[in-house]
Amino acid sequence: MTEIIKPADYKSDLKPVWCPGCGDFGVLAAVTRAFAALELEKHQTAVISGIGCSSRLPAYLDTYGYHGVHGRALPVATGLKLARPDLTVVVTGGDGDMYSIGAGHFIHACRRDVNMTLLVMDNRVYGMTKGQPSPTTGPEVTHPMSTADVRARPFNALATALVAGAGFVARGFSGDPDGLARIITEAIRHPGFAVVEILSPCVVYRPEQKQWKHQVRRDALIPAADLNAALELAMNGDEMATGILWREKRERQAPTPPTARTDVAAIAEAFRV
Amino acid sequence: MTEIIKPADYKSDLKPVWCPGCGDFGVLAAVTRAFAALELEKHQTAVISGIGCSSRLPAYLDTYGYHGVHGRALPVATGLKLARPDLTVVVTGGDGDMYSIGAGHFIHACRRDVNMTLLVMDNRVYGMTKGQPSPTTGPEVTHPMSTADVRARPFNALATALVAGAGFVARGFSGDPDGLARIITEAIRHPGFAVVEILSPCVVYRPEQKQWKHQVRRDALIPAADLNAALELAMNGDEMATGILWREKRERQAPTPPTARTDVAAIAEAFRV
Amino acid sequence: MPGSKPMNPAAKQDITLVIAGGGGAGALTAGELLLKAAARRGYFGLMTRAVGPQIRGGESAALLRISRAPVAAHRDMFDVLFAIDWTNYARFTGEIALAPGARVFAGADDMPQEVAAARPLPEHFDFRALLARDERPNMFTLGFLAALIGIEADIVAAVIAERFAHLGREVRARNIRAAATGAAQAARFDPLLRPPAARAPQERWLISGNQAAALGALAAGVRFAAAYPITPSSDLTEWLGPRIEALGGQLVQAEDELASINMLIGASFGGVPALSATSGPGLALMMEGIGLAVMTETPLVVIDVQRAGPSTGIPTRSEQTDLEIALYGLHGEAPHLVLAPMSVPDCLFTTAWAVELAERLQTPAIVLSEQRIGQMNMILDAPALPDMTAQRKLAQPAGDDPCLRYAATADHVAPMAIPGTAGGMHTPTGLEHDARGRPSSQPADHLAQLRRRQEKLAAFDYGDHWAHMEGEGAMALIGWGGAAAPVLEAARQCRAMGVEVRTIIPRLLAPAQPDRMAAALAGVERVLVVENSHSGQFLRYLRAHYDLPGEVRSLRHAGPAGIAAGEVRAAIADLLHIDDLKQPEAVS
Amino acid sequence: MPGSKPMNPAAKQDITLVIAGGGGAGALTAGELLLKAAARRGYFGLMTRAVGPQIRGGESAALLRISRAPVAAHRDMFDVLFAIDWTNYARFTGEIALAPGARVFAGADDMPQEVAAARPLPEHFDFRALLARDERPNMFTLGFLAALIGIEADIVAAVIAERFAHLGREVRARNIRAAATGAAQAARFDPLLRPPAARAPQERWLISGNQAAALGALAAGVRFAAAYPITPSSDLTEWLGPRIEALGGQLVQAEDELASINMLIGASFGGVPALSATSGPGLALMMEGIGLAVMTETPLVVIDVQRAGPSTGIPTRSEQTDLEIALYGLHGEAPHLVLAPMSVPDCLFTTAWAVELAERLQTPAIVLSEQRIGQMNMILDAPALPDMTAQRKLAQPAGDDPCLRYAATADHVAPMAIPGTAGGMHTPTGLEHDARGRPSSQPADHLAQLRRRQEKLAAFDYGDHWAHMEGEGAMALIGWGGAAAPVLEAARQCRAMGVEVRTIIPRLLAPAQPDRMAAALAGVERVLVVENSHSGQFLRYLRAHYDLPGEVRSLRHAGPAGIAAGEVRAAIADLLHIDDLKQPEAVS
Ligand SMILES: Cc1ncc(C[n+]2csc(CCOP(=O)(O)OP(=O)(O)O)c2C)c(N)n1
Ligand SMILES: Cc1ncc(C[n+]2csc(CCOP(=O)(O)OP(=O)(O)O)c2C)c(N)n1
Ligand code: SF4
Ligand code: SF4
Ligand SMILES: [Mg+2]
Ligand SMILES: [Mg+2]
Repeated sequence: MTEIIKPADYKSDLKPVWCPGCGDFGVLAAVTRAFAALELEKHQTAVISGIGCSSRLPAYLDTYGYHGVHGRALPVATGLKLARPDLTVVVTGGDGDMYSIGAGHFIHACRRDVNMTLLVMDNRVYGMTKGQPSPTTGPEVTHPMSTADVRARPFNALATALVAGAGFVARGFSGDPDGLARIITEAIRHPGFAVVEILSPCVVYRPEQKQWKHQVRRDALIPAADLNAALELAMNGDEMATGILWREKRERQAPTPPTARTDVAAIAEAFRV
Repeated sequence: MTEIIKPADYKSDLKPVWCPGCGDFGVLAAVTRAFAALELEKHQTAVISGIGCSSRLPAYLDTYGYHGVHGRALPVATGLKLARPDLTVVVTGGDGDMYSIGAGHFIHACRRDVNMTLLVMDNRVYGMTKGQPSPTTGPEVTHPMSTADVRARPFNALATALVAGAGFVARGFSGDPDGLARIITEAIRHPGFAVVEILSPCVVYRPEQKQWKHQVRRDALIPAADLNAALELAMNGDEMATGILWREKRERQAPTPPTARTDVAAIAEAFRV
Repeated sequence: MPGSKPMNPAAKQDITLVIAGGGGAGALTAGELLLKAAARRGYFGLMTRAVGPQIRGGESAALLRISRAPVAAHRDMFDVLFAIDWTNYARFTGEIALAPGARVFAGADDMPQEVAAARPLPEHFDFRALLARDERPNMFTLGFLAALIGIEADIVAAVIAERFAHLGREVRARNIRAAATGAAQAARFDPLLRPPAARAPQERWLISGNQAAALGALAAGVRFAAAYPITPSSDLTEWLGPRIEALGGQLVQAEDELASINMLIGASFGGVPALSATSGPGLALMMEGIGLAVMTETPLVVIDVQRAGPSTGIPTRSEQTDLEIALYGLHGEAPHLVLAPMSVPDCLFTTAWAVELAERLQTPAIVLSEQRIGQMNMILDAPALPDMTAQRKLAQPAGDDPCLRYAATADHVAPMAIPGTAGGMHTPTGLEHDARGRPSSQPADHLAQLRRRQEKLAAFDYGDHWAHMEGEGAMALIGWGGAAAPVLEAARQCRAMGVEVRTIIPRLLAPAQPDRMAAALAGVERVLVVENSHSGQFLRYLRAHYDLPGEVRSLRHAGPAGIAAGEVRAAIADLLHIDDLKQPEAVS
Repeated sequence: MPGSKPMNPAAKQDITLVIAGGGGAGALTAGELLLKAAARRGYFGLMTRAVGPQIRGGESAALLRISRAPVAAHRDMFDVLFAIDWTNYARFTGEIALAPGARVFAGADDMPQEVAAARPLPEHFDFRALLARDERPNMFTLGFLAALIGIEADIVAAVIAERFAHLGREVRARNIRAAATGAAQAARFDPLLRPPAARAPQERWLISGNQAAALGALAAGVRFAAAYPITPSSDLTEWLGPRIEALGGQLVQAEDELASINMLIGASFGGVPALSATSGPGLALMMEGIGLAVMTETPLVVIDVQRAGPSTGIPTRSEQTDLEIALYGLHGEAPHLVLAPMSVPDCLFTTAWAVELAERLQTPAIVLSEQRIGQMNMILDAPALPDMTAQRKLAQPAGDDPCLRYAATADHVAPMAIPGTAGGMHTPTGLEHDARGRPSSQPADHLAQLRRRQEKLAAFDYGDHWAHMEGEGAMALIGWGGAAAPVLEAARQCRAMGVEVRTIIPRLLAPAQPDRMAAALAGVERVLVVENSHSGQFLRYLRAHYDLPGEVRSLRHAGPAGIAAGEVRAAIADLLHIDDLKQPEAVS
């Protein structure tokens, strides 16, 4: 293509169901900017999600998308990318989708290291189901959904991704779509599984998150020298710092697309007595 | 009770289905020794498991037990302990049960920090289903069950438990039942969620694990000074070192058992127009 | 017929209203407060809501029926529509039917085509102009409609004050003012309803199906709950949370439905009656755990507040299409209980009964509620709390004999030792097992336990609660759950017109009750099966388990609109060749 | 009758044998090699295995039938038992029936009571004494039995050499020596079977049901698989792995079944036909994902190799009790395909057909196999590879029109654009949607899509493959899957005795085929429904979907023993009042 590709070209004609002011609009903007920066071909790109406000994102893009069931976006994306290594595969979802019901898949996706990019829109709440706590909600929040005498520690997405083996780990902010677009661009370029945790306010059920725009420290994260350093920062660092925390240096061959070495008739021969 | 309690008192009359030489026999021995050391009352103790060779353990004890479905022992145990805080609750399972299908529950149990003890019998293989790789199997093992061009990184149980928030993290070896019994004893004493990863050889599908007895470095782990140190050791440390890696110092009140402040009729009053 | 007089002979007894509006218009709040005010005034009534997929904003409508006599469901058509605005009103096409000559109150005359098509009596007035900038139009609507049905200003002011108690004096006063402005405007119109003589609220309740179900569970002894949020069951769980805690119990928000069902198993194994609420996708994830509860004979109750499927479907809308997964969705031979409440108040009874049966029979029970019932708010005569309580057959171990957890007994239910019981130690397992619970792959053990697990349910005497029945005659209407209301309403209308029909509403769906059903159907020559499903799940269920006599017809369709009493009457008319029954809206 | 002559008039044509032994005795290996040697010799035959719950050790038995003519199932009783030892043999009670006068070869005379009760002809000889210390008794058994059925030493030596190729010359020689010692001992006994004239192996296959299913999937074009290990499906997956890779495809071991089903969805959305294999507990976890595939119209195939349930049940044993979860286990209205192979070779066809239908109709297909078929090894005439291949209706987008992924079409199947297709961009969703795939909660869209998803399956012409039918007459036997073999065998026996019966074995279980079934049942006055379940799942299914004429009887029981042809004959005898049919083992 010789025409200049604009972010808007990646938008579908569907109007988002998001509430006015929702952080997810910023993520949508950043995604289209990253796609434009990478000049991705729309029909060679697939964006996969689960269920949640954040998981509505794929339908607002004019690429291929798949809006599956709650918590299972990563397996769908894994199947797609393995079967179709020629595609650029991006996964989006929320903190409930990826860290609660999907926590197992999150870990196994990091371990498996299939070449795709995960964008988690973390608002520390279940937006779509109207305000229940999520794994990233702090213990200070009480809610009628849970009375048990348990004070769960918030889920540390960055540290968990590092420990599980993700080779690219970053944090972005929806209120900084340009910075976020740069991070997403790098994440997609990374030749392996990349995790981008995105602070994306839920203005309805966590109105205090409107303050995030004053609290976020942009580009405060720069790639750590080694995994231990990255991990220490993830464990003790500033939760409002954005940037790329970890980027594993490696030469990764594009996996050779599977090719047939035989045919079914030849395989069946083995059953002959 | 004034009689001396012997480990053998905790054994049921059921003969294990385990293969001769299986590491799980050593774990059974260690569990009974720990129970005896703690003088646990048999009817106040419950051992919960999922499915796998390792998950057969509860039935070999003369305590209460529950042998549930694959991967879900931690939720069963959580429900039991929350409903019945008076009981001592122990969970057993394998690396497949806890780290593959059960990985999500593993993380959330660490976060929730309910006062119970998890014993994972890690043989780096699916024993019961005859030899498939598990999350702790190294990438050097090939198996017809997986041909995809993915080389998953082994699951790091200790580091994951630390990141997720477990307050007690240790490693034991089934070939050292006394050392293991000491670790389990401490784990049960810990007033919160305790994770004990146990090297327990599968002599049939991983015969090379018979060598573990020469490789294990007993009591090489001593509680780290802080979480960062523990985590660094878990990430880069010797996989054959046993001992207690992390023990969070804290005063934890025994949670006050829930008590009724009202009755149903009073609650129903609120519906009156 | 534009210009003709008020539309419905019943209008003075009973009125149906829609309050609609787009994002932030507050239609639902207006509806809720109107219902509450009506209850205080001594009316009966109910309200359901229709909302779009948006979290905030988007289209929404409060659907109300207000009546001098108890009512259990909407009528087929609406008499009054108050459009705070017309945003996305078109999306309700097919769901909200206006009666011919319905009255439409709206602020502007851009009435959508499909509303105009119903030939209503539009009354446009620019009420926004009557309000101060900070007064809310939905409060105007509330005051206006309340006045039209004869509710006094003090009641309206009180419900507003209670609702906005947390927002300060200023807000409350402003809202009360807007309502008063509405009431003043109402004077321009004829009253819609004559209010009851007395304000007689004290023995009435205003409650939703989800609340009634949760209350029933508490009444029957549930003291542990675990759930994962999902529409339209979350409001049940969220109501339950603080109350179960106040009763000394607990609610855990689990990491997913696989965890919540297994937490229930743990708590119930520990002797504490346990419950979860979910909807279709969550139920699908629970099936493996429910099967484990069947095998280990661990009591528990799962309430499925059905929504439109398959898959994520339409999360906010009702349907009766989880019947088959509830009945048959477990692998292997896994007999269990399935029950369905037939109305808002019946949620109280049926859920309590489900807890009682699950505990007594040591098996899981699935309660099939549905969005239509669960999220319906209803005014009703205060019911008695069910006096059922969980009664589990507990073991009293004596001596050194090993615990025979799965022993054969006369009623096929074996005594259960719960942890803490000295001498009762055992290990339930999802593997097949012998009478002691030890894993066994021997055919004889398998058959003995399969038989016992089935027989304990089959042999139990469920009594008359198994179904709700009304009427006589050679024509039987069979419906369930949310389809009961239109079936019962249609049947009453038929009887009023001299046509005998009988209605059978099974409350206990599994185990099937062939003898009772045969008795209920004795003498029947024609059967009409009514359900809110596309493929006829209920019909298939009836055919599989029962012998349906004579001519059998199915009246069904899926989707949010549900079944209307008029459709049922029309189907009866067809079957019986009585054209009179077909008139659009019979007197109720 | 001790002392009487060989037990069965069929013995010279067809023999059934058990080789049993405890931990490490190698009974299964002996059985496998005997079957392979028999195949080389020109016999037909089959083998199943009965094993205890232990991973290694524990009791095990190879159950064989070897015959001069093709055979599809075991006979009801066994003619020969070779007990390498008697460890835990008692656990097979109720599963292995010895024919009266069966021959029992064993090393010691501690024959268990229940064996003695069958009044066999025991032959004790201390074969361990005949073997060198390092020679294995199971190789003796192999040589001994092979000789008794006329298999020459060179064949036995060859199969041993192939099997132990990886263990070195020494081991091979030792095993061949032990077999030769066995063969020498066999000379003391009368031969059990007269071998075919020719060694005619080249056009024969030796294959298991699980292998045949995997091969069928590959033949139909499956090139992506994801699975989680579970007995008894893992051997299917493990056979598939290296082969699918050699064909340019892939197999992933997923972290659980929730992941594997969703990986299939991803791969299939990417245009690659995809398959998984599992068993009951795994299927339960897949149901939510299968429902998503229904809603998004994503083709895929799941093979459920059924085992005894409920819950973990008896993982190594067979049953037909996942029928209802496969048919009805999805929430909402979720029409999909359910198929069942009726024999080992039929696994090849039915799985290929399932792939073809799933692709063509853009919907998930569940193939209900069972342990009895999946893990049966059978000698059969080499089948042709099915010439079906996945044919998906693909979109050819033209111009700038948005992709109408869910458009109405004549055959109700809408063209599918797969990623990579320029201009076909769209986002399938588990939410209800309009023709473009955009989320919609409007009743009209819901009804249109519900209808289309159902109609595309209902309107398709499945042809004659929907069922396997034999015979005529007013008496119909209906069975499915693994129950087909005893049904067909009993029917043939009846016909041989002059009693006309017809058999109907549906291969396509969903969507039901009411017209075809009605035609198949025309003129029938009595129906016998046969299944390996406790509660009658298949009977319920038939009643729900079909009109069964006349007198309907159910012959069923659950558990590993399965249904015997003799039981079927006895039930026919009862229904038809023909006592002759009841004789214990009719000529086959
Ligand atoms: C199996 C299942 N369980 C529960 C739900 C209900 N549900 C829909 S979205 C959601 C959580 C949304 O939270 P999150 O992933 O953080 O997304 P957000 O809306 O905050 O962007 C839940 C629990 C569901 N759709 N499916
Ligand atoms: C839902 C489900 N999926 C799969 C299985 C089959 N299965 C039984 S045990 C097991 C894994 C056992 O491995 P592990 O947990 O490591 O225990 P081990 O046998 O090695 O002690 C599997 C996959 C099952 N029982 N249930
Ligand atoms: S509820 Fe919260 S997360 Fe959802 S759209 Fe509204 S603001 Fe965004
Ligand atoms: S298979 Fe392995 S893990 Fe299982 S009992 Fe045998 S040795 Fe132990
Ligand atoms: Mg969120
Ligand atoms: Mg293991």
